[in-house]
Amino acid sequence: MSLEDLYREVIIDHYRSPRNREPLKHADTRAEGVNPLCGDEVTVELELSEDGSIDAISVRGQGCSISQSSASMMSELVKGKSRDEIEEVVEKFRAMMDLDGDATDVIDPEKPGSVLGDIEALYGVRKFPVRIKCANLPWTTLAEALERTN
Amino acid sequence: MSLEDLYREVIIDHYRSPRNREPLKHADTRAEGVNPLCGDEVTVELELSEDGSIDAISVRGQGCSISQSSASMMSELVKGKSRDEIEEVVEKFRAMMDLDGDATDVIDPEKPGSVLGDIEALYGVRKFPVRIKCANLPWTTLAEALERTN
Amino acid sequence: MPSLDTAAIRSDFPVFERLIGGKQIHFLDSGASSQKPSQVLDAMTEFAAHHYANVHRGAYTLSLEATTEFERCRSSVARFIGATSPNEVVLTRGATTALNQIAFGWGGEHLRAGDKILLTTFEHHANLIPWQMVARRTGAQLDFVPFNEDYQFDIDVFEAKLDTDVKVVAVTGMSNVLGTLPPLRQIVEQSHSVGAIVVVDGAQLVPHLGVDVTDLGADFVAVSAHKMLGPTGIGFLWGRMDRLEEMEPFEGGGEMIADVTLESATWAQIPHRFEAGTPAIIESVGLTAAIEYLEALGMDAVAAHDAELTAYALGRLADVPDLTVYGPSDLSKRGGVISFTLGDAHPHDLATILDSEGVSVRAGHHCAKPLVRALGVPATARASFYVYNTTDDVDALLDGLSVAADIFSPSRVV
Amino acid sequence: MPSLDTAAIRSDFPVFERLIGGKQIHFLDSGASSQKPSQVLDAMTEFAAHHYANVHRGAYTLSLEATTEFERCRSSVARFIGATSPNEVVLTRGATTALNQIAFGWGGEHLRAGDKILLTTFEHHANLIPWQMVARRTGAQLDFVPFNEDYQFDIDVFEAKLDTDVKVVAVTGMSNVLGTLPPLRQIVEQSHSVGAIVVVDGAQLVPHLGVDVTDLGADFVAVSAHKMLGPTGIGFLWGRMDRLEEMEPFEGGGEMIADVTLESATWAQIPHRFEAGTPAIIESVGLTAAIEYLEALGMDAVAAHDAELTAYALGRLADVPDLTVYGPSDLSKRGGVISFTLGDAHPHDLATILDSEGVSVRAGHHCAKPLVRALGVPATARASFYVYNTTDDVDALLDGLSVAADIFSPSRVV
Ligand SMILES: Cc1ncc(COP(=O)(O)O)c(C=O)c1O
Ligand SMILES: Cc1ncc(COP(=O)(O)O)c(C=O)c1O
Repeated sequence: MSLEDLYREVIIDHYRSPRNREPLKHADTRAEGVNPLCGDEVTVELELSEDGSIDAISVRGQGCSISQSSASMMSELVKGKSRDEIEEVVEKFRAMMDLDGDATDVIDPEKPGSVLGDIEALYGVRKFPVRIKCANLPWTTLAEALERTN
Repeated sequence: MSLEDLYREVIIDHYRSPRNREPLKHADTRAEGVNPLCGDEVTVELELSEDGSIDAISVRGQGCSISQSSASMMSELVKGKSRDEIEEVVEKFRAMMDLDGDATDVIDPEKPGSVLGDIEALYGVRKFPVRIKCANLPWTTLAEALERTN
Repeated sequence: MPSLDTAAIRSDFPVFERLIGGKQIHFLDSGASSQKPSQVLDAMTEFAAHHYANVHRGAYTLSLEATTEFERCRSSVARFIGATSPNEVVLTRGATTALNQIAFGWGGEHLRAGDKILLTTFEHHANLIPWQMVARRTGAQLDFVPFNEDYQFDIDVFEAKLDTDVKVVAVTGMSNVLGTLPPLRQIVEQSHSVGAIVVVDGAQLVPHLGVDVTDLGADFVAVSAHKMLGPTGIGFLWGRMDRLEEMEPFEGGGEMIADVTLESATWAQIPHRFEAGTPAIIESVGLTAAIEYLEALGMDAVAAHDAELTAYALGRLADVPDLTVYGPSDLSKRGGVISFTLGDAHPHDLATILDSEGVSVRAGHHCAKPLVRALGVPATARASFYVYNTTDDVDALLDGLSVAADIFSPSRVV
Repeated sequence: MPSLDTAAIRSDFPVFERLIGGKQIHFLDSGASSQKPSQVLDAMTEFAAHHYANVHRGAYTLSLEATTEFERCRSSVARFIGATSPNEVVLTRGATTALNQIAFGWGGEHLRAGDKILLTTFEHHANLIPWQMVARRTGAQLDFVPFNEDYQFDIDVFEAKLDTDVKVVAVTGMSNVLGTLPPLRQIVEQSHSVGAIVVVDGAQLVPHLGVDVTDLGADFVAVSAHKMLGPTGIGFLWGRMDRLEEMEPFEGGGEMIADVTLESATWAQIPHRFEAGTPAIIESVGLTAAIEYLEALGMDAVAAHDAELTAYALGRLADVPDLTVYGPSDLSKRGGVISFTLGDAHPHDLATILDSEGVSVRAGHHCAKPLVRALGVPATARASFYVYNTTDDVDALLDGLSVAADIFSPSRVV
């Protein structure tokens, strides 16, 4: 299965059936992100444990399949992770979407999904640079939510 | 003598020694003209007789040799003339400066000065279209002064 | 018989020589900005290469040539829109600046608390935000005419809202989202009967259907060159002379003054008082060439061509399952702009998928957020036509939409 | 050794291929606007022909290419002027619009009755009239620093007038009439010490001497592209980020909003909130090319070349009987602009006579009426230099002046 096909199926699935959408009752932190160029919106809410790991996450928003599936897949990826693990994932995602770098340093195109799971489907977005901001939106919003706890 | 030489001598003469510059004590009408593009200024004052002919004229102003000599030469040309005669002169001058027309219908390049006198020196200005407005400024100001008496 | 010889026209537009990803370009975004024919590009280059200098005040040959060309643009615009004099034409940066000049320069001077500014709910931000700013400054109130159930200008609401408190009616000549053509003539007549001035946002109207401003009888019209085959960086404002006389300059600077002391200044004659600073000189040559190009085609033929393509496209789109078109079904009430959504596919995704099929459409709120919100969607995709488009482009759009439909088909859900 | 290889440079400028009336063009009016190298024209044409679309919001290839080029212009400007971030660069229609944006958008918001705006008596109308308008609106007072007996910025008067009522010091970086270079660094330092912001009109300074805005420490700088080898229709405003944050948008429209309802709007991030409407897209490509051209020459070399020609010209002009030069005699205090009069010959006559000898100079008040009035003349003639000028051009000027001197010589009086 080519990465492009993966892109299509996984993305549409997360777009249609976004995970972790339920608002949190006792969120410790939250942030809202908007992509002013296309109007896409993402809200991230987090419940954190003492040590800073993510106990629960809610992502909601509206926008294209790229931003909304990215939000959904991100929520699955970071839930339950420690602060260090999150930082590692964030860095890998950033590297994967960085057109100045070579994503194959991070992920293995031969074994799609082996490093970051579903969200590697967004690798295909590199072919549409104008949409990279969409893929990144939930991640920058997550970063902002985490920053607010510092 | 070529028209261009005529242009130079007569124009510089009227520029340096403008005629009819004394303000009129009992002007019946006056008008001020400005060329907004270059800032040249001309003031025209007239004393008129009952029948509308020009008994006395004063032209003053500041600006380039074209506008100021045109004013001086115009003042000599119209002084003492009847309303009809002025109209004729104005029309001939207009035709001489009209780039869409052929000035030789009006004046005779073989006999410079034979139709409008000194002011035919301004014929040379046709070669510098941007300066035609300068030559015309005193004339449009005269027209305005006359209009105010109607 | 087709209205335009599109094969000949397309050969004038170098962009169509290009392939992107091996595919021909099906450019369906002229509503945002049009492509440029080589006649326009060549005229600008030749002028800039051999006849360029700053305009006005220059007593030398190049400066005279440049001034002559610049003023020829003004005359060309006047002829193109049927103005009674070139002096009624103010050359601006574009439609946005023209509308700001009108809103601040006329509205800012003449509106008072209690006055009303009547707009539509489907204005482009360029004909909305300046009025919001001016309303805030003057205390005037905004009010809005909505579209009716067929996405047409709701004339009944307009008549109900029009009273003597209304001092300005500012309305688009053609909606850049719905394609709607408000009944301008009637709007002008009724507005004038209550003493309101009429400002027409002609950014879409004039490139596609032309205008005769004298015949229309409006007070102000704003237009951009870049949507009518011309360059960016230039547009124009037409105003009836008596309204221009009531307008204050929006910007101060060179070329717009009669006299200046350290403390104060008096304004130059109209239109120069509204053109502070060095204008878009090279661009004026391009605008003249664009106007001459459109005049050679004939604006009736341009409008007919748009209408033919629109009818063809709407016919084909009607057969696409789950596709919704937002705009008048009455073809006589709309121009060549088609907004649509396809099922639950987000318009940005549609645009990306269509792009990979060579089809350029715009997706988003099209600088008309209140309208798109009123449509109840986060965004629409929009295809818009111009002189170089053909039914081939529409067919490519339909092919692209079927790729998108396939990707977003429910059966693909894992 | 000359600073620039003018022969190579001149071959880049197609205008110099041309003869007017059989004569070579000696273009000495770059102070009004510069000529354009083919690098700039070619970049614009190639872009407009094959990569054009409206910027932002477009999800298709052409639109992405256009947006990338447009933003590359912003980065190029930032690099050229030493801005800390491209976000500090607002692309405008030109210096005039930039100065109006600053005067209305910052001054209109922050000035109060009793505040003072300190200008010089030798500002271009573009840096005078907007402040007059804003003073009228806000009740702030204008005050002026004159030039001293050597036509330099009178620093003593400046220091005497600078007090804590002064909220804005707006000063030209280089006078377009006198060539005067005010001591910007000192002005910035002293103005900041009383809490005033400093607005630099960089229209002449930046094309000829360059600038490092971060190093200079001013608050705002305004520049036009057309005076620095670039196209008309574009220029830029640089502002320090904290000042830009204090500035309100001058125009409303598309692309400058975050959210819009029918009643109100919130602004997009800086710099986009200051760029309403479709920007000068094709022109942005030309500005980038112009910057790259100047960078390849090196701004130090450009400035040195101007200085060499100015010294040469002033030397030769000193020998012309009845000729008066208006501008600093201290060469380190002036740029490559020389204003002069010749006896009682009116400057417009000089310009016409010089033009027939192939020499292009400007004559008039140079959009600085209060200054020219203070000089006690109705107008001046002005020669100004740029990268393509040579001592040949200066020699042609001198030859032309001797023709003029002959025509206006007292002996010719009948
Ligand atoms: C209806 C309408 N009005 C105004 C504008 C603004 O035009 P510009 O961005 O060229 O200033 C546009 C173009 O986007 C438009 O479609
Ligand atoms: C010193 C100075 N400031 C401002 C301007 C205005 O620039 P522009 O006309 O390009 O807006 C000019 C150019 O004429 C100038 O020389």
